[in-house]
Amino acid sequence: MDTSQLSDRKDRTIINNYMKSGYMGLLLLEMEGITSLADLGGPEAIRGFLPEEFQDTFDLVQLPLLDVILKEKNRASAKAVFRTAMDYFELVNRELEAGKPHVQHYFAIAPEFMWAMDLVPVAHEALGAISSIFYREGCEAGIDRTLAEGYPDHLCAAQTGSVGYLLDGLIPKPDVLVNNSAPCDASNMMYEYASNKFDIPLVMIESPYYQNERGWKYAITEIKRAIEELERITGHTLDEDKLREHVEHSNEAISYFLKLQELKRLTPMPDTGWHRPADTLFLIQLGTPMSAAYYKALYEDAKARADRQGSVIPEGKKEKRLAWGYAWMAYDLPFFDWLEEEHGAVYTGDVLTYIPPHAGVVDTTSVETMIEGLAWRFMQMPMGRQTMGFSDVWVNDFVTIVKQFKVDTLVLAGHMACKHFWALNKLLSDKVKEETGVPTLRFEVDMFDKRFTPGPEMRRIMNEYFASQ
Amino acid sequence: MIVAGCDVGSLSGEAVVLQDDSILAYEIMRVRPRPELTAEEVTARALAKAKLSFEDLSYCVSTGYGREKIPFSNSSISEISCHGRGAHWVNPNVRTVIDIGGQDCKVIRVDKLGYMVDFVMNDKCAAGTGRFLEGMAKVLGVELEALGPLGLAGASPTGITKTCTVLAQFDVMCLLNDGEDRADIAAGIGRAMAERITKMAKRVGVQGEVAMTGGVAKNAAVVSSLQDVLGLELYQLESVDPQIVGALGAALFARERCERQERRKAS
Amino acid sequence: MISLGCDVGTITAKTVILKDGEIVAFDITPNEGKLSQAVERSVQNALSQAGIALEDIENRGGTGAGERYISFPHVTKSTISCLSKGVNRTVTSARTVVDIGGLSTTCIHINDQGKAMEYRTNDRCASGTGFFLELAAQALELKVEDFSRVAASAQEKVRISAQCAVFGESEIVSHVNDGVDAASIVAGISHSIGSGLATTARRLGVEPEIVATGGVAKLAPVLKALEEDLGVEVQTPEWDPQLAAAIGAALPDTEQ
Amino acid sequence: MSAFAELLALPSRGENPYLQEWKKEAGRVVGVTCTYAPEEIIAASGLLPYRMEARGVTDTGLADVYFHRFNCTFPRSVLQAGLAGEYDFLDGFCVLNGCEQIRRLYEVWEKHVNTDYQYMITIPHSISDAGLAWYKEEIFNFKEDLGKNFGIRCTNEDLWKAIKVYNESRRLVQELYALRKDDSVPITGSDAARLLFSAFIMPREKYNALLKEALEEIRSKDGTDDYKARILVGGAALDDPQLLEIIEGQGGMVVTDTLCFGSRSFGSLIEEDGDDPLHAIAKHYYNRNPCPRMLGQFKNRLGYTEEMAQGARVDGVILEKIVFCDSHGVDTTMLADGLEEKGMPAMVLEREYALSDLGRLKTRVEAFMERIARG
Repeated sequence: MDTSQLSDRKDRTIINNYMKSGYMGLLLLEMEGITSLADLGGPEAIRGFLPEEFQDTFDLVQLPLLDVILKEKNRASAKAVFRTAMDYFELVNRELEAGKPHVQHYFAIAPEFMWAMDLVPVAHEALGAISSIFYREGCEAGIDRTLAEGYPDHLCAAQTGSVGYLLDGLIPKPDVLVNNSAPCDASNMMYEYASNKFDIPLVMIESPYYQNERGWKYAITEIKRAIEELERITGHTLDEDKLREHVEHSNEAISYFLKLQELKRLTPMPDTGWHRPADTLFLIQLGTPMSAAYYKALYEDAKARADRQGSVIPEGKKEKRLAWGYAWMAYDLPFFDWLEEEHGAVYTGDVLTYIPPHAGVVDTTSVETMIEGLAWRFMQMPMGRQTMGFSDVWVNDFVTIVKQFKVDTLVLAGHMACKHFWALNKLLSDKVKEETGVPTLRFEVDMFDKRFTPGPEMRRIMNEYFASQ
Repeated sequence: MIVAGCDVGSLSGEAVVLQDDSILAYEIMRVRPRPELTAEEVTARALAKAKLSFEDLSYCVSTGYGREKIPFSNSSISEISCHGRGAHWVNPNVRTVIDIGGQDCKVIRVDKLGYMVDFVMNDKCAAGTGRFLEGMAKVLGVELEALGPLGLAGASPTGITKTCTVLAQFDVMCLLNDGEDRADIAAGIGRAMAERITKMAKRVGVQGEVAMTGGVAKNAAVVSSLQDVLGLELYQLESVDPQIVGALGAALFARERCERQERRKAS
Repeated sequence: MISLGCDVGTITAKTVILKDGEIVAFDITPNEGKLSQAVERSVQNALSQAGIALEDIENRGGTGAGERYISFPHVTKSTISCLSKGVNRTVTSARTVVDIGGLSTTCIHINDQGKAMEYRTNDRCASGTGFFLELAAQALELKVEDFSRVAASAQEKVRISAQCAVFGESEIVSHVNDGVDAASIVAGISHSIGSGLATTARRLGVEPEIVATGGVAKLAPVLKALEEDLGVEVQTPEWDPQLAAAIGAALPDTEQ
Repeated sequence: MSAFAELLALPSRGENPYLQEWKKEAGRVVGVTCTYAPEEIIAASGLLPYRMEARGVTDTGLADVYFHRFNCTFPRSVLQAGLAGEYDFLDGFCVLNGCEQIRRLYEVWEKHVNTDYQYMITIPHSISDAGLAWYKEEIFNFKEDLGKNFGIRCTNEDLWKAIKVYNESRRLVQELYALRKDDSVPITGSDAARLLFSAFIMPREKYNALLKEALEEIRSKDGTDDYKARILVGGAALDDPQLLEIIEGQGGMVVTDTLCFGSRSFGSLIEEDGDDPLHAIAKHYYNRNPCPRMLGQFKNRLGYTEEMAQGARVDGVILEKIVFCDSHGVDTTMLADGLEEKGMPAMVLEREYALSDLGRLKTRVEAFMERIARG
């Protein structure tokens, strides 16, 4: 990466960090024959090896994460994760520098139509959440900034982190906000706040409340309405060929996503666990070439391992199959690798990285068919899908995951801010117990803030659990 | 004119006897099971110090947790107003007052006359209050007063992750056992407090000079890390014990109300 | 065969010595100062009671939040397994274990072998825990042991609503200030803890027999509140309920 | 007992005499969770709409089995009442997605309380023609489904009649608010809240008759101007007048509000003629002064609060919210900042549905009163 491309604008700080972190990760991964930081004489030595302009980035990044990605079994997925971070945010930066209107949108909205309007859509939540994945201090500065404005600590850090960055001017102020009325009040209210605080127009795409024909029709009209409003606000119009181009990217991405999902049924589990949070977060790039490349790389890594009957856990350990019913913890990716190494516990699936096969491929015949397809897919996107309607969708997804992925234990690491989940957690675990007999382990986390349930505490909880088995 | 202010909190009670614009005497004591007993005793002691008795008082305002149960007080005022007023009397440039009591943590903004214009107070849980420090001091096996100096000696503050006042105590026990330096732990405790307080301070908006009142203001570790985190100098109430500021504020209100009464009588 | 179990909790360290499965000695020592010293004291007390030397005990198990402060060689066991096995040892018909520890409340489903099938713990907040009882006792200038006696004379029970243990304490103080008699307050505290425990149990599902363990299980009014709330009988082991995990730790067949 | 006294003291749920009478005459009752529920449709169908409340519920042990401590205590308390059998008198339960936590009552209620008939009405989170069309279709489907389930027919005439009845109480309540505008206030905020609370738990015709009488009595009272400050209360649904009593105990006089079951339920009328009563109803509820759950509407909410504040010449605004309510948790802070910017003192007050830790609440309120009403 040519660091001269980095914008020196303050509001690009976070985006630049992501680009540089991606590049730095790749540098490490390309160093031949090292499988841990120790191999090169420890962190200080490695910092020394890095070009000077990446040393500050090195200081930001979680060291345990670097040790995890250097492991042989994780390298391929690691390359995918870090390359994506670099390429995607480089693309975003380039488009922003070109002065195109910038949209920050709720992460589970199919962004293809916004690219097709020659806008620069970025998932608002991701701008904070990715810090939580990469950095020692996560997005805590952003969270604390928002709370210091007097907003409650029970909001979702997915928004409070990014809004804090917005308040500190560390991410670009969007020209438009686009929000999906599902999933929750916490996210909705942060969009309402940002829209008023910075006087940014807010475009709503209402989720239908029913997974049926009527709901689908409604979703279609809502996406069309959003397009009209965006046209009115930005003066940009939708281009059919561009839309087709971006939908083809996301079709490819989703088809790899689904093929990877199929592989997760296999024992031994062919896919490593550490990158799963990124799998959800990187849905934000649907419609860009990067997303297709990302899921393709993950699929091929898992496929290769499956073909040779390979496993992601140490020799001689018995594979225990966990499903992360509600959520993953973005702030501690090494935790999922630790589970594999320490307990032979593999990551099968979770509702946030689960997309039903019928979300499927969008028909690119015409604008009409594409919008219909995107509307349908929008209804099947994680989180929105589970929370928009009645709980049966959510419950059935749980049961499907537990059955299809042959799960031994359903871990409900409930996200503190998710009032939906906490209202339904017993119905969900009871139903799973009733349908599959699989037991549930439940504890409280904040998906993006390590201070709530720190890594050592999670490890203690899991040790206790496995010791009792 | 001689007036008194009496502040009965959840951990300690204070009384201040005021003549015109000067403090004649004050007293601090650990609470008795009932607020009226605490008030009675602490005020009597303060009066005795000034060689006075209840009869000499023209007016008395009570404040704090048990303010409404004090038989001999003429009226009561919330501790929030009193801390603001008291701190402002000590230093008229003070516009922001941080008061940390037994279970409460308040940040108060006052106007140029010392009247409270805005405040925030901790909700839901007691993390970052006097109780927190008490428990920690107990675990560290030092007097509450000794916790501050100990913390100042700490070079690298230990991270105290658990926010819950109670749960954190066991963590600290373990840290101790793992041979963690006691000074560093004490410093970490101060740091943890400071971070909680800072969030609240930012909410009301820090203005003018900032004074810290209440017993915790005597904890040097908390004060110094609070200065770090807030990034400003706290005004030190040298001339007055930070713990009596609530009672002092109450006494100032007592004077004001007494004067008003007399004016009414006159007219 | 002689075995020793040590459960280092958040408030007390407990040691049990079993001879052919029977308790021949036990000790409960509060954690003051260094944890390792509390453990040391507790183990020594138990050993001298039993009149036996540590070296002569082949089976030694340790468990609890502070287990790592047991200095001598021992087998580390999970608290969940220890509670399950410990209870199963004396109440084989037990299927649900409710335990209130110093800083946590736990509910476990166990099978007839004393294996933990599924469990729930609330360990993020000290409300309704043993520690809250300690704070409450201080506020009332009582000993926790006195609660049963005091509550017996209660005419009514006051509502204790605060979520936070420390606010709970201040709530109690304000009741005292309002001149409410200690009996009604203790009854209120017992009720809030008992029904809190019932809720924890219901979250998992209540399967009889139910056995209560932990220091709180010594408090009749809490157990009464728990039984009334669940509408089923709640048993306690014939030995000190606080020893459940230590006994489990002493049993050689407890999962490691 | 005077109509005024009766409305003040009207007990809720099982103890409620009007409810008992209604049931005795084989009347059927449908519970509603939210002010976006079109009560007119239920009433026009010959059913009694009953507002789901949990007055007097202090312990939530049964509900906490399903709803976690991170959930708002309002739905938890309502669920508690349901699980304790206090809502067994319901023949139907209509849930709205007013907020996600109330909305989530639907599933738990269905499984563990099981009222014979349950229905979900959804309303979009933003205001648009498409949204209005969706909501109208929703309430139409509700009307049809009610008819099917209870074997009743609800004609346009029935709807127009119900609209007139409900508008009548809107007019009467507006008179009540008007009476509180002068310096001399004839009724405390806590009593006014009690009067309004009764509207949602008894047949509306009967309520209107009683309220008319009560208004006469209130007019005949000589009011008081012995208070330190005039207060507007806004924020989350408030069923416990005790909070208002605390404010008034500290020398405040609550003279108006922006609460959903307060001024927002009575502030505007439904068109009484036209050819499509359902459209009139849909338009009214959908476009009414919005709850924070309606996005892109903050400026309207702030404007409405200022308007009410000026109308009643208040000295300060108290915005109360229930712990773990995200909508009001954010909105109250935004409103407080907005009001303070314009020089209107405002305080956010956090509480549980059933008030607890009164000492701390009182200290906050007292300090706020000291701030706005010096001396």
